[in-house]
Amino acid sequence: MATVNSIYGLFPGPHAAERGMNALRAAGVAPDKIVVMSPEPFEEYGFAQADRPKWMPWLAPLGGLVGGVCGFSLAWYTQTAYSQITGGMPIVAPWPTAIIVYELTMLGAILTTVLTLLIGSRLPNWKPKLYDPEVSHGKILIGVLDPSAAARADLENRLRGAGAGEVKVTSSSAAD
Amino acid sequence: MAQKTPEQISDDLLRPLSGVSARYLAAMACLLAIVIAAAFAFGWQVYNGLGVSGLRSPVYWGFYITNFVFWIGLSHAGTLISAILRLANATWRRPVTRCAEVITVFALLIGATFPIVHLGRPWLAFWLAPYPSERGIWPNFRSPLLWDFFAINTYLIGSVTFLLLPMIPDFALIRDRSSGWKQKIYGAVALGWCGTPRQWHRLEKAMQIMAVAIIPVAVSVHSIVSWDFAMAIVPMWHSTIFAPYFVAGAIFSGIAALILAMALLRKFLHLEEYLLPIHFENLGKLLLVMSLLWVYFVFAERLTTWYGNETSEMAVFWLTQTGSYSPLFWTMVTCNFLIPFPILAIKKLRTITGTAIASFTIVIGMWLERFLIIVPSLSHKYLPYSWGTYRPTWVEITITAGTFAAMGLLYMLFSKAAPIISIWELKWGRHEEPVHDPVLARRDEEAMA
Amino acid sequence: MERRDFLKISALGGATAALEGCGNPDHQLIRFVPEEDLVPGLATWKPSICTLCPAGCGLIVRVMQGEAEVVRHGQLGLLKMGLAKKLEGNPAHPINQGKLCPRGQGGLQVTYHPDRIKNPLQRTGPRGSGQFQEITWDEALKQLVSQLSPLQANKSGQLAFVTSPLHGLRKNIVGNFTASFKNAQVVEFALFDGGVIRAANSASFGVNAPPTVNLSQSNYVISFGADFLGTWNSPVAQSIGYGQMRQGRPGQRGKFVQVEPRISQTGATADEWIPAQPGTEGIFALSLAHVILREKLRPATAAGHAGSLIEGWSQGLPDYAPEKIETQIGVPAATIARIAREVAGHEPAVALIGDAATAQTNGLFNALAVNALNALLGSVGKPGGIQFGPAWTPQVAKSASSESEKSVAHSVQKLAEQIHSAPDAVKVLLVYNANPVFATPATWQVREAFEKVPFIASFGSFVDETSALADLILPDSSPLESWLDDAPISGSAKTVASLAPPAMNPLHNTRSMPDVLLDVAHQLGGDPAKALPWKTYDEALKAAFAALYKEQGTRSAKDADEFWTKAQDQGGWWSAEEKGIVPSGGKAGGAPAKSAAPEFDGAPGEFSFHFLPFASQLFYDGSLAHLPWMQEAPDPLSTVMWGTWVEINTQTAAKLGIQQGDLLEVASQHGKLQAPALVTPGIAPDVVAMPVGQGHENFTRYASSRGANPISILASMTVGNTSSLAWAATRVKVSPVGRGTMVLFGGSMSEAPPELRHR
Amino acid sequence: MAHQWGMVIDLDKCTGCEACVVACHAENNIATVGEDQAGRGRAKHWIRVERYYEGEFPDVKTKFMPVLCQQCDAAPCEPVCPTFASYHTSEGLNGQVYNRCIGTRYCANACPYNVRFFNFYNPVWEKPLHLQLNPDVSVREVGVMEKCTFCVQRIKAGEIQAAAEKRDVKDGEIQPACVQSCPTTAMVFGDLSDPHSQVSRLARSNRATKLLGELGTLPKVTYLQKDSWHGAEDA
Repeated sequence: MATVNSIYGLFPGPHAAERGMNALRAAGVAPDKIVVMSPEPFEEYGFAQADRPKWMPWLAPLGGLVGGVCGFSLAWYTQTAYSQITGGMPIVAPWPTAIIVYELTMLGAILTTVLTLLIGSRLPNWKPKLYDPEVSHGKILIGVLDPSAAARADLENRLRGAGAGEVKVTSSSAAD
Repeated sequence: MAQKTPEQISDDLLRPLSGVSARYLAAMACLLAIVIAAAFAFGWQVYNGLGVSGLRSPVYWGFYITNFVFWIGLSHAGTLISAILRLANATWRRPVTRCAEVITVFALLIGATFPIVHLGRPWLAFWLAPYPSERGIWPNFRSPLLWDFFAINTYLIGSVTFLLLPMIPDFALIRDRSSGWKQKIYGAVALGWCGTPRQWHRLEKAMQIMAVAIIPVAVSVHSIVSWDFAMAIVPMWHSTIFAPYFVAGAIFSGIAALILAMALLRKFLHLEEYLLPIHFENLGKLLLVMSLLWVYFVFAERLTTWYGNETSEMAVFWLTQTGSYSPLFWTMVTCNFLIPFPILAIKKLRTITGTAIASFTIVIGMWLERFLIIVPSLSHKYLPYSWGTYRPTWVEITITAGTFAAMGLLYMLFSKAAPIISIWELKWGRHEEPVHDPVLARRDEEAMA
Repeated sequence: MERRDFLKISALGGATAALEGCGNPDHQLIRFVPEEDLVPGLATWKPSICTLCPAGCGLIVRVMQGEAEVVRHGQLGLLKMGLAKKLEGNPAHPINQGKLCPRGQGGLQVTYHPDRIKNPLQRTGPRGSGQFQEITWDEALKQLVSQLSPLQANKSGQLAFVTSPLHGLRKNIVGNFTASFKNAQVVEFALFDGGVIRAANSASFGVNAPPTVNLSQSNYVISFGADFLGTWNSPVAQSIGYGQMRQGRPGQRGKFVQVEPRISQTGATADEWIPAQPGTEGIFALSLAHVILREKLRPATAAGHAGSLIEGWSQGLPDYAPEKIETQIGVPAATIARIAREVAGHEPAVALIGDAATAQTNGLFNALAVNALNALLGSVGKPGGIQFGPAWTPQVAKSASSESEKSVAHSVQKLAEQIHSAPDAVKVLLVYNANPVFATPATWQVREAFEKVPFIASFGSFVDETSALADLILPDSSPLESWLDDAPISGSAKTVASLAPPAMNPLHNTRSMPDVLLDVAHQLGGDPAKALPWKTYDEALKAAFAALYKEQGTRSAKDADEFWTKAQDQGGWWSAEEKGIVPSGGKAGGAPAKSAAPEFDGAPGEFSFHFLPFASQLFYDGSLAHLPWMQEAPDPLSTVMWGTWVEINTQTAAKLGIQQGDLLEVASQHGKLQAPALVTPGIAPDVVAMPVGQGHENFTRYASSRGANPISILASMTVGNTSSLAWAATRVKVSPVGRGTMVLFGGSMSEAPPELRHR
Repeated sequence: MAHQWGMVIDLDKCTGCEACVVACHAENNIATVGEDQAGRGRAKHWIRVERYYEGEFPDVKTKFMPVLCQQCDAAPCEPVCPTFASYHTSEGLNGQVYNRCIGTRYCANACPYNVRFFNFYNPVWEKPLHLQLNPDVSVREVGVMEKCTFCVQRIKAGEIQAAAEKRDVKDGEIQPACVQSCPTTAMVFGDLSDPHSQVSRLARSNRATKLLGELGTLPKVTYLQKDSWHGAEDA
């Protein structure tokens, strides 16, 4: 499955994982090379703190704004495109238009959120470079992407030392 | 209860997905039969014309619109409740949210069919959609029905995503724990979820934003449903109280439906260790509040009408208080307040069975409420000469029964397709603080050795 | 349901079934060459005459080209032809001045009725079974001739011609035809025949005709039971005047008082409703006269001859002092006195009487009393009062027609008695436009009598109770398909001779009755042929109008031909000026009428209710019950559709525990019927009322076995010494027998029902 | 300026004779529905004569009131229609375009006068009754609303005639079927935009009221209330 060189350990629990992370950091592995995968979020632990999306909440209103504008132009256009008097109301009736605008605003916000989520978290991505089904059996994966050949043994020891149940090594050649 | 390991949790919650019992199939068969009957009834109606219904002048809306309002109302179970609980960060919500969101999506789907079912020419329903057509006619944005069109679609899209997003990690879980075609399917819908912090963070953030966005949508949806009536100068329809009244009623019936669903799931999927009395207890309290709110609204509505003594409104008022519709009215009050209130108010009675019973009566009561809002007003509209009374026919009754069967059917199917309780959220909920944590520590020691 | 249907359903495309989908057999039919040239989509208006009631309103018919399925020389096909689309009043016509009543509007459906008889029919099954087979006109006429020719020889009247009251030239034709057989009899029959009023008027004023009432000038109208805005006399003409009386004259609005035990459609519009006891109308009228005389508002002599007919008139009618008779009438003396002062104080005032008031055993006395009151009020022969228009009597073959006049003495009742007494009293019975089997009490045994008649030929357009007994049916063309003429005897102070050519060609293989008679007479030869020298009816009409031209129309046209064509164009001829007949003294002599108390059939104890049948606004006497428009139009007061009902007073109903819609059994000494209850405040507590018209056992798909027929249970009593049925003189008992079904269009009886009140 | 068609109904003249009802059926191809359907409240009478009894015997007052589409200027039926099947014409009529109607029946609910009728089934004219159908008026299929049109076909015909003769429509020249038939001329039809037309003059009467006028629907039908007898005074 894996298509990159990597070495990673599968830890039975968050504490071990924490130690593993610390071990890797101590080994001076660059943070962007460290991979973490967990069966559930571990907000409370340091190892799961990587890249939080501060900007996400700001995109939703933006999308909302776009939606709202679309809503208004749709309402405005349709009402003027087929201008029929009903019940003595104005052709572009403000209150009903407001309702349409409102709904489309919310729709815009919702869709934007979904998009940002998918794009931001690189989904869909049916062939991940590195993954191990063990994660779904409660293990926490902590590893390093293409480590230098020299460092491998050292990293392996450190991971085991930190309490990794098992340590696996993948190489681009070992593509399945 | 003994602390379950994450593995046990996964096993328990994924068990329903594998294999079907004879009892399950039997139930499916019954429900399916009813749904088919309903489909036939609708076909019969389309073939012959709306005359096969009990509708008449001046009662041009009856069971169908009642069902529409009822199901849309029910759909507020989920999204709204789970969204509120999410924002309130009530940890006990975790096993509850998904049941609720599922109700929302299905109830909404069912409810949204009725504006089409009740049409005189349903095959032209698409004329509601705004698009440049060969007819050169755009829909009329002043019509509340068009507001419905937009609101319901927004709400549907919103609540479907609201349900699906948190399911992705669980799909990944199933993917990794299965093989063959099952693995392929769940692999596809899991979108290649790996569970990296990046993904977790974004998922949580997204869910927070959705929660914030979905609440006003839900409120607007049922407000607009209420405005279908309040926009018309019909006695006891043309009222400003309608929007909040309907929204409150919607949440009321929504929670009831949720409790009912949970009680059933707990029994049939053996989730006794996940859906705990505390959940019913808490939801019961919520239900109690809503019940009181409902009575408050009804009283406010009735009082102002009675005091105002506007002749055309009084006709409808007395029709429901003492007239031909009074039996239904007082049944409604009994179902929505007289029975639930003591059950929910007295702690001893606020048990799983208790809340389930209360919820059951409330679901009935709320259906009656929708009916009593729609029909009496139409049947006694202004000029007494044109008054008339409405009786449903087998067609309407069958179709109504069909919707309830459809709800059960969809729910049963869902329970086979995905864990009805969000596994990852549940596990996450069970995390203790990392500091001074003997259990985890010991587990780690063992791992070290 | 069948599998085929199910497939149709599952293929929802079938749901968009249009009115006439494809696969319509029309498209396989051959097309005939049009007989007339019409511009498609262009409407032409042709004059015609309404024949549905005696009023004789003028019509204009909107004719447009359409495509009809017709049979031409035995071949079914499509024909582009002029079709009548709409009936409206003829604006030029003096009677209805462009207006029309609902029945007149509905007359259109007579022509297009799906159950019309399309060919001559010969009876195959037993009598009344309604089993007939279609035959050709030649065969049909041959049969009739073969039945009639033996009668020419012998001298005893063995031909009877039962017909609705006829006006204009049809009267002559039928009269002459019948008269050409020795002692044959024409029996004019109609349930609401107005015979009593004619008798009274001829006694009081020397005019044997119903009055012409021009209300437009009236300031005070008091009506004793006359439904003059709905069905009585000439309703459209009277309605036009009524509108004027009410709001036509700025600052001047006449008052209208209705005296009747049950609020009729007319009574519903009255300013004051006075529920007097049934049969006391005459006494009431004389009581008014008493007050007027007592208070010297008018001199007794003002009443002239009409007054002298009333016993005690010259003495000021002492026996009729309100105080003496208030209990008998059931109206407070004070009210009577007030009405008397009002009516005397507002000239011109008019008193009308009709319907139930003249259908009591003392109906003639009531009518005479009201005549006297009118005379006292000085409103006879005056606009705003009662007038007598000079009716047109066609001047062709006068002798024979007077001969027929003479023979129009008998009533259906007498005819039935004759037949029962002497089986071969009538060998051949001809029926035209009358349904006595339906519209006579069972006690008259008309059906049984007719069943004894060896040969019956009917000119009916539909199989009804009477023509079902016929051996031969010679279907009459519908009025719109026939040459029409009419001589209305009331409704206008002008002389009116209505005339109309056919508005459209016959849809079916039918012939107009007069044409058939002329043909038969011709084939018979001898007296009939002499009496009816014309080939076709329009020929006869032309002759009649030529005579009329000589007599009257010289100013309106340069010669008879122009007169004839102009008359056709405008729908007839009418005199330019109104010259009403000046009432002569009337027949002198004769003992003055004593106060006659009404007699009722059935002991008050057991039969505790007066039974009041009334003419239906939509079905008239039942002859229009077969028109879907009439069936579905809500009755003005009860709002009942497609059915019948029994009106009963609210408090009475409460006492008897009767709810709206309960099925009631109404039983007289002579029969019983069942109908749902309509609980209303607008009827006296001791009266139950029921509309005439429903309860046909055999009258097309729309009217058959629907509701009940009140006439059937009536006692066989006649009014005074006239031959008219006293149809309001029966008492009945009423008992609830479960729930009935009654289709009401109106949701609520009251505009302010209790629901609407603050409680 | 465009005509504004309106009607005045004098309740003091109306005798409830139903002539208008039948005339309307004949003119506008309104199908009869039969006893069963009528019993289910599906009878279609574009104009109906409402009848009310007040009081108890013997002091009973009865009232007739013809009710047809009031052709409101602020019509509640119009804005609620999602497909513009119900809209306002330039001549102030509440147009009903049968082809656009999808049968939500919302307009009928919104109408306070209950003068909109729904085709629960396809209409049926048993042959040859169909030969009477007025070619100027379309028949309505199952599933669509229908209502009084003020006999728009007659209005158009009158306007075309007048245009052909290069003149304005004369007052009283155009008459809906109901107005035409009314024996007591309780109903008057005409152009409200012309202050001198008979209908305008009558609409200014002191007996003039609007049906449910308090709802602000601005009906174009004016009712002249029943008058009372003044004779007693001037006697």
